[in-house]
Formats: sequence, C-alpha cells, structure tokens
Amino acid sequence: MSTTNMHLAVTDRPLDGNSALEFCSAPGHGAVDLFIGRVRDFNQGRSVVGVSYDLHAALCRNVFAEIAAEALDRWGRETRLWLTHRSGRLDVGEASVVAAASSRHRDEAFKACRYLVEQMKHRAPIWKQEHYVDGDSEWVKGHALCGHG
Amino acid sequence: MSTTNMHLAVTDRPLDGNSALEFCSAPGHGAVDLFIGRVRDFNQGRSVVGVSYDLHAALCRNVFAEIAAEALDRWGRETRLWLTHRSGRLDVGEASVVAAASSRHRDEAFKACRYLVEQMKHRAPIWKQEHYVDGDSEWVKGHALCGHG
Amino acid sequence: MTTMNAPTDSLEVQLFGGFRQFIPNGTLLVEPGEAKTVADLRRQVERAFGDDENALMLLKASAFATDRRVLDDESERLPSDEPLSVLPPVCGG
Amino acid sequence: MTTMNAPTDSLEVQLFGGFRQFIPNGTLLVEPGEAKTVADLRRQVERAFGDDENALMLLKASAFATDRRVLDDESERLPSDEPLSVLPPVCGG
Repeated sequence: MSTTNMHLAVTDRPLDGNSALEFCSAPGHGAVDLFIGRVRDFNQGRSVVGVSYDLHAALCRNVFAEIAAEALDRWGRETRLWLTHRSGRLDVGEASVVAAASSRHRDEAFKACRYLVEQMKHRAPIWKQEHYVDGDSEWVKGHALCGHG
Repeated sequence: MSTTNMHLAVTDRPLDGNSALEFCSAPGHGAVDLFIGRVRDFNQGRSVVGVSYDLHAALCRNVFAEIAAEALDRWGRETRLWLTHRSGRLDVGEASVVAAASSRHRDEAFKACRYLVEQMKHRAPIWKQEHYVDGDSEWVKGHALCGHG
Repeated sequence: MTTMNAPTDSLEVQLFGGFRQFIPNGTLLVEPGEAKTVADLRRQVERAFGDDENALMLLKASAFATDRRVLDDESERLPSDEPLSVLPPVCGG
Repeated sequence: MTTMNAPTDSLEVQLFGGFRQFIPNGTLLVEPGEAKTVADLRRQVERAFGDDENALMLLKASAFATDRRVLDDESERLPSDEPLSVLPPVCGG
C-alpha cells in the first residue's frame, strides 16, 4: 500500500534501505530516521544459519495501515512513513524489516520510526522460524494477539 | 577517525547513508538505526535556499570520539557507530549529518544513534549559517559551550 | 487429519507460523455445523486437533481473524464470506 | 582591526561561526602581553573587538578551546604551543 505520504508493504524480495530514505524526504523535512532489522547469527544460545518468515499478507497490510495512521495522528499528518517486511527464507545479515519516518524535526522522526517498529512487532501477523547450524528448526515464541494468550 | 567499531568524520563532500548502513552491521547485530539530518527549506518563518556549515575540524573529531566512547560505555563495547558531519555550503535536501548505530537488539541501536545525534548537536563545534530566498543570510543561534553563555 | 476428507461445504481455516508443524500446508477444513460464533469455531478447530497437546496449547494462545481484523470478541457472530485464520503469537522483525 | 598589524609574536586565535560576520577570515591576532590564563585571553579578545556590541555579546556566550578540548575553567593557565580558538554557541546537524 502506497499513498502520497506512506509506503507499506510485505514482499518476498530483498528489502532496500535506500528506497525508504528517498521516499521519506521532503523539502520541509529536516530529519529522517531509518531502522533495519537483520537476521542474527545467534539467538538464545543457539547458532542460527537463517530464518523463515511466515506472514498473513492481507491482514499484515491492514495492520501496517492502522499503525501508520496512528503514527500520523501522533506525530503529524505531514510525516512520511515507510514500513516493509520480508517473507520467506532469509540468510544471516539479510534485512527482515525496514521502517523509516521523516518529519520537520528529529524528535518526531525518531519517535514515529520507533513506533512503527514496536507496534509491528507486537501486532503484525508475522511469524519467524529459526534454522540452526545443527539442522534443527524452531518457531520463535511471540506476542499473543488474543486477550487470553 | 575510524577504528574497528566506529567511523567518525567531518567532510566537505556529500554524505552517504548507505556507507553507514554497511559499516554498522555484523553477523550478531539484529538492528541498525540510521539518522540523517537534511537542510530544510523553511526555518522560523523564513524560506531557506541553503545552509553553510562552519566547523572546527580537529576539535570536532575529538568531541565525536568522546561522544562515541560514551555511547560504547552505555550500550556495549560491541556496538558499531557512525557519525559524519558535512561542512561548506549545502542546498535544501542535502544531508548535513549522518549518525548510525548497530547492535544485537533494537533498543540499544535506537538509543545509541539518538545519543550520537543529541550530543553532537549540543557539544560539537559546528555552526550553521542559513541563506534565505531574499538574499539575506544569518548565523543560527545555538547551545553555548561555556558555563556562563 | 480426518478433516482432509471433509465435504466441499466445509469451512476453510488458514493457520500460520507454528501451526505449520502440525499442518504443513496451513489449511484446516472444519465442519461448519453449529459454528455460529468465533468461540464455536475455536471449539471446532480444537476438535480437529484431537489430543495433540502441543497444537492445543498453541491454539489456546492464538487469535482468530479475517483478512481485515483480529476477532477480539469471540462471542461475535462468524463473518460470512470472509477468509478466516488462526494467528499464533506473533514475532515479526 | 588594528590587531592585523600586530608583530609576528602575536597570539593567533581562530574564531568560528557568527564571528565570521566581524572577522571574515576567522583569525584574530592579539598581543600575548600579560595573557597568562584563559580569562586573560578573553579580556584581550574583548579589547580587540573595541565597542562592537554585537561581537562582544557573542563573545560573552562563547567558550575558548584548544584543538583537543574546551577550556571550561578560565582560571586555567593558557596552554602553550596549542592552537586556540573561540567557539560561539554551537548548532550542528
């Protein structure tokens, strides 16, 4: 989903920070903050060789849109936002998520970017299966979306 | 100044976010936060066509090194840091500063990156002269480095 | 899964994440039967997992959703003509 | 600036930012004379600005520094053989 001031997407293709930096810019915007989440080689004591991301694409886009609308409410309608998440199998070092926000001043850019990341982690229907060096794989525990979880 | 885990510089050439994203990465780092400050077209009611940055290069590098050392103390020695500031005349939209931090987890990356930016703004010997559409120019008021300022 | 042989008017439910350990293709067919509310559907899905404790535990921590929203209120009437899914705890990023 | 004609053993002080309005090349030469502390140097620089109220106001808000550090304690003895500079309030980024 892409409107004039936000770009939200899920994709199985490599993510690109530069596109986010270009999108999140405007002559009146003095600040852009960009976050990239990458696959780590080690998690909770185990050596990781890759991660598979499963996601509910349609609902994901809706949740991204809700989160982005909240960010605009909080940090101003002229804020520009970017949120993309990758699906499929990723190697160590590859980007799983790119979030960015630009605004007139830095405080809004930092806060809006962080908001996108935190809310995405807690609310977006995305799941992660880690693949370990020993050949084993495991679905990572997460945040329950239901009140009784 | 560039050590294994930090790159700190002042330069009169265009700044590049990508180099910071590449530098601030490691197989064990799951998060990188990047901030870019850009020249705005409007400030305090006046239309800006460009900004000239004056800086004390030698002292700037020392202050950047102090700030970076503090960030490593706070958010871990394995954090990777990038801080570059441009000097000379910049057009609207051009990057004046690029700060980035990568670490295992996102909280450290966000906080370390923001720390670099805030401390740079308050402590680094850098000055900004705005050029307005009407041909006028003005040195922007800033933060005093002396106790009695 | 006996539910694989359900009649064509079965209700199709998509499962994600950890559920792929139990149902690799991520699709579960349940008898619509008496399922009128989200809570009814939850019971049908429970039944489909039989006595698989791991699957039942994951289901307990899961939410039901359409493609548009999470169905927080499980006393809500099941939306018709909307794809339904079961969402285990999420961990994007 | 009369200080432009100071003898070669004059103390050279670099000025930055807003001071370029008053001294475009950013270099002020002051008589080392009795300047033994940072506070002494501040008085010498004050004198060099004469009755230029704007320059004096900016100087008041400024710090003195070497290339390595800001000289916070102005009772400190002037470091010898180190370049000295006057730093008005900063505003990087």
